Amino acid sequence: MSCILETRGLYKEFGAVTAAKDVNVRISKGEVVGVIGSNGAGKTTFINMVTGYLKPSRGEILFNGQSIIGRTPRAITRAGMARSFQVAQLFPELTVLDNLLIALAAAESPFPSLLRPLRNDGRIARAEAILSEFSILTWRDSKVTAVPQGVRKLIDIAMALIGDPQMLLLDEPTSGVSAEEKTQLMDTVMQVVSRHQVTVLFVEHDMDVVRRYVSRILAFYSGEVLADGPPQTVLANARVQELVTGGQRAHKGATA
Amino acid sequence: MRLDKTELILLGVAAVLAASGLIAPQWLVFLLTMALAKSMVVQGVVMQMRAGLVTFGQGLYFCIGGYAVGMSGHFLNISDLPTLLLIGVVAAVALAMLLGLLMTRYREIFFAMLSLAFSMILYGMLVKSPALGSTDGFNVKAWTLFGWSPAAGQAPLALFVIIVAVSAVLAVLLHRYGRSSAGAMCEAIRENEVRVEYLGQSPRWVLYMNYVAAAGVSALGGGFMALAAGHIDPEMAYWITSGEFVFIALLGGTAHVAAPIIAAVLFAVVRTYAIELVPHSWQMILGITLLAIIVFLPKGLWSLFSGQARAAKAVEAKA
Amino acid sequence: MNNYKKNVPHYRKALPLALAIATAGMTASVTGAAVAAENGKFRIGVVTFLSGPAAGPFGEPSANAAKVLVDGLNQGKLPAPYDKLGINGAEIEMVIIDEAGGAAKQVEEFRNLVQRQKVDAVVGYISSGDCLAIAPVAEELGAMTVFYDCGTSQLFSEDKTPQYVFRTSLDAAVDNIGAARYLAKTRPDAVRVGGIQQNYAWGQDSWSDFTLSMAQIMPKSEVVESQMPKVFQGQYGAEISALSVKRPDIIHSSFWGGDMEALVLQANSRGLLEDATAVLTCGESALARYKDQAPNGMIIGGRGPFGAFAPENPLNNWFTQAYQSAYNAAPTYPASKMAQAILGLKFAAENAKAEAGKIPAPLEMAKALKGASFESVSGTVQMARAGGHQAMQGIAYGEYHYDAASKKGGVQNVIAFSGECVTPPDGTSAHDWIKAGFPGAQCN
Amino acid sequence: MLSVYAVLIDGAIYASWLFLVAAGLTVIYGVMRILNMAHGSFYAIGAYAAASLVGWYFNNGVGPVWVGYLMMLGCALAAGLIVGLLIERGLLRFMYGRDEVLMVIITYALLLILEDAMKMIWGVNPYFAYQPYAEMGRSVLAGLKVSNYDLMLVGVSLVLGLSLWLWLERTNQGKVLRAVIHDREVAQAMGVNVRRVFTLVFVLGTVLGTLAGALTAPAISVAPGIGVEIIVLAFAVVVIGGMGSIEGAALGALLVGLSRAAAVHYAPQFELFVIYGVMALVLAVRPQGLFGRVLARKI
Repeated sequence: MSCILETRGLYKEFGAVTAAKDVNVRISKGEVVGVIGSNGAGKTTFINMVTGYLKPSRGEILFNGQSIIGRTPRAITRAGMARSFQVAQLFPELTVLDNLLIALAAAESPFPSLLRPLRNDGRIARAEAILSEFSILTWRDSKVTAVPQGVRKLIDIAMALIGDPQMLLLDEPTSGVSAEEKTQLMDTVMQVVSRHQVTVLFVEHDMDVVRRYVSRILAFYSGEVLADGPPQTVLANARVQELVTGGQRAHKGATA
Repeated sequence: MRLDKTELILLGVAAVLAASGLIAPQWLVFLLTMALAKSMVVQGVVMQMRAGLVTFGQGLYFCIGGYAVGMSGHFLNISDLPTLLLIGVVAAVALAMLLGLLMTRYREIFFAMLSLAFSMILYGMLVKSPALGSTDGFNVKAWTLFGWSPAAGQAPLALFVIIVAVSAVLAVLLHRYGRSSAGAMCEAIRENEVRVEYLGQSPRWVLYMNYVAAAGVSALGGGFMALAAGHIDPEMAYWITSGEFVFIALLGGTAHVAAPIIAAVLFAVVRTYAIELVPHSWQMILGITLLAIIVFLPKGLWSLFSGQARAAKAVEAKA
Repeated sequence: MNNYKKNVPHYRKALPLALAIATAGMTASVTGAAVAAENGKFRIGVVTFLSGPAAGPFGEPSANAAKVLVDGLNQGKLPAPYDKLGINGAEIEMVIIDEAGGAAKQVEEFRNLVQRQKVDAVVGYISSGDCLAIAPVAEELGAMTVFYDCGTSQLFSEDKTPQYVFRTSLDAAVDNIGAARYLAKTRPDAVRVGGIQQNYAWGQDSWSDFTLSMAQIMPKSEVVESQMPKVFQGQYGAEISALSVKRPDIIHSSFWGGDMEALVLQANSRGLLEDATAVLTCGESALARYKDQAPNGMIIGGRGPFGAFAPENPLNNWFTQAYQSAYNAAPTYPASKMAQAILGLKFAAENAKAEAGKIPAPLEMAKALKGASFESVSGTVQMARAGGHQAMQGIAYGEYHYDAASKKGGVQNVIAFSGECVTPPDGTSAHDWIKAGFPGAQCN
Repeated sequence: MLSVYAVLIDGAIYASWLFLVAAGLTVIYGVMRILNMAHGSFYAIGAYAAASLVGWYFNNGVGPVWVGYLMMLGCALAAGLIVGLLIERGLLRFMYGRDEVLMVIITYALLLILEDAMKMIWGVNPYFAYQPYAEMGRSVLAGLKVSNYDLMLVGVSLVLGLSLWLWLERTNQGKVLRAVIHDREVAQAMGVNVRRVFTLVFVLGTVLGTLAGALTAPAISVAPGIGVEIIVLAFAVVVIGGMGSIEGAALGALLVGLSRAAAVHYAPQFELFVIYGVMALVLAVRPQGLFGRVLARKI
């Protein structure tokens, strides 16, 4: 399978702190990759660099074989890489439907129409379809502020997905959601995502969730990729167990 | 072009209003003309408010529109009303295309302050121009319409009918703009700019377009103001004038395209009676009104009407 | 289409409701308005600054003077020829309006005065911009209008064939021609001239009139410094330094109000006014307030024969006394000018050949005032310029003198110049007249 | 050469006055994120209070002059405390958490109300309390006659600026304040009584405003509208320096003061634009102002 995303020798320094250190990753089309790591391990930094929010200090990022270093998040999104956020990034004073319609209109054209209405039958049909896929159509006309946290996470993902991206980056899709809801939420998300045949990379803390859905795991520690491979291999890795999944937060002896 | 219900109501009200101009007292006709001219500037403020930006310098474009009309009459001997207004709008749009490049980099208080600075620079330049009458300004020449000039004493009424018609068309256009993708995108930027960027849309481009369009609309108001009052002065660009537009914008709220118009009319009525009844403390009345609106009607006067409509709906549902 | 019709936003219903309420409000305001009018009284709209920086020095004395005069007239207390009750026997009613807010707003309020309040005449306006904007509207509406203070030379060059618009105050050019003439008489050896003006039309015009006049009247003088600070700035430290550095003999200023007082205080305490003589064209308006903070010998004017420069006559004696007893202060020049405008209006109404007790039509009043001469607190006023619509009067300058014993300031060495000496003839702009060397001027 | 010295002296005097006027504005904005349009009214209230009381004292009494100076300070303090507490306790505390721009408009409404309220209390006639200014006499600096009162203002401004800075940087209270400035929520979580801090800071800002007015009053004629005139000036200084920064306000004041003095001496026709020119220039290069911090949004 062809490679969709590749990073070569990616570094990111914030003053004295190194948030990314020689990150080399290749992701193929259609893969579902889980990213794990403790807080501050560099997971979100990685996503932020790949989506153009942060500029790497050094290194190269290729999307579909083209360098996207220095491109804006907007350009990268238009190239086909969408993302969701750790804290759902929505338009709180608007309705759920409008949130999706805006996402759709944005995906359709970089120059929004001045006089043609946002709401047209075609767009509404697509928005409703995706809301049904996520089983949240009942919230269609509610303001986002009136919607529970779990649903917001789904809207966030639906907005990323409605523009038909080739690759979807999900930053902790289950954070802020209660433990009982997590599995159900991830089930929904992964079902929809697989139906849309999009390459997925997601960040997750819960190992059970990760194990359930991914074909491959990237384990981050202190800005470095500690291990990369199928779940059983990575999770069996002694250093991953010590530094990531074991819950030990010991920093001594860390490979700095 | 199909019109929806709101648009039909707007056009209908405009027709009634224009007709009632024939029987209304002349002072009221004039007051409404001025209020409608102002409401156009307020529309420009509201357009930006919907995108989350509060401008304390919309007087800049108001003034450009007014001076373009006045100067074209004096120096180019143009008296045709549409041409005059068009010159004003074009001048404002040209300036906005330039300033917009800078302005769209700023948000919140910085946007407010920078917009204020630019309008004050224009104010300073006009004050320094004796050829344009400095602070005294100058009188605007009488207008004609496609070669027809109104009979003596009929100009205010004729202008009223014209401004009502233009306001109605503008309201329909702005109504559509508010519901268009671009209009929705403005609200989205106000709500969450980062997300808009991550949807592949350029917030700066949307804001730029919105800024330029708002400038054009405001300049139209300035042009009408110049024709109606027959006089222009640099006060139009002074920050207190811009503050008044923000005041009216808040008074109406951003919920509906008719809100700025109703607010502008109400403001004019309240002010003219406040000046007459309490000539020494009308500012205080305005201040208290403004505070009361912020405290009790944070979404503007419009929330009063829509709130009632909602209550009425609830009663209907129960029955 | 069907999909979102269910979700019609609630404001759809709000629009007709909102419009209905707005319309109802408008109707109410229309019907409520005309009540006061048509009650047989002579209604005068008085417009002057009630708020902002011009309210204290100009607006308040003007409004006070209007009240004193209207009360006096209604009670028939004025000396002849103004001893008839009210105006032409009709009681006077005054509607007072704040001039603040700019010309566009004033045009609106003027229309309200004439068309809603149905006033029979409007007296007012300090700001030149307001006068310029009001004049065409007054002509359009056919409303008798008397400007009492604004000084722009543009007024009657814009309103070329005035019918209803009169000005009983003097063109600002007169102030500065008079100032130059006074200097020529009292400071013939002065050479170095500096100026400080507020940076707006008034200051700019004053300075150009003054420097042009000086070039004619005192050709040896040279302008060494011109400062134009922002109006209402209040702090003039840097400007005073810049003037000091140039060591002028004369410092001309058209400052007024708080700015003028602050300038005098700051310049005096920094020694500038010891080395140079200040000429303040509006200086009289703060006569009672300088105390020992202004040097003796400072030249001040009152924009005509007003205030402290007003002559002794029965009218002025009555006015000064009535004003003094009502407000515990002597009337300053804005007060005298307001009185003059109202007297001019009374003269016009009573010579319009209307029946006693009746209110004459505006055109009748205008015809009566056009080119007339009437008695005023400042002596005889001739409406001798701009086709009989612009007053011509002399102007006086004098030197400030503070009497430490009585703690009162006064004027000394007053020199008055006749109207013919300082007023450009009809058809000639002030600038052209000055540049041509004042052809036809008759000076005493 | 004389005019170079004059520019420096005039610039320093004007800058110190600007700093006095802007200090309260920047303190309030820094901590409370309120761009206070009514600051000009506080200035005017201080000026009116001082001018009316000091004028009364000198016109009626034969008391010693130094009492007049004390009265000026007393007036500023009393007026600031009363007005500040009234507005903060009576109005603003119900508004915290609202949008920053909405707060601007609330204070704009306050400005309209206060302008007329002042007119009701003090009338429209100017107050002229020149004695404290005139009594101090003048000195000759580099050939230029300078008012001692103005020189004193430079001193007051320096002392005030330094003590504000020391208070913020070197005391425990200052630490608490900086914590609030840095992150309001975290400070609250750490047990800081943010509401009390707000009351304290608002009253401090108000007192700084009235103090500026009281100190200016003897040199000017106190009349309606003086407050409105200085708002834009103070805004410009604060925006140039970086909103909420004391050292920024000082530098902004110095920049504007010197540019303005230079313009007055060398190019009087540009004096009107200096302030906005400097502001537009600084903002174009450093949008957050000279000492402003850029806040990145966390995603």
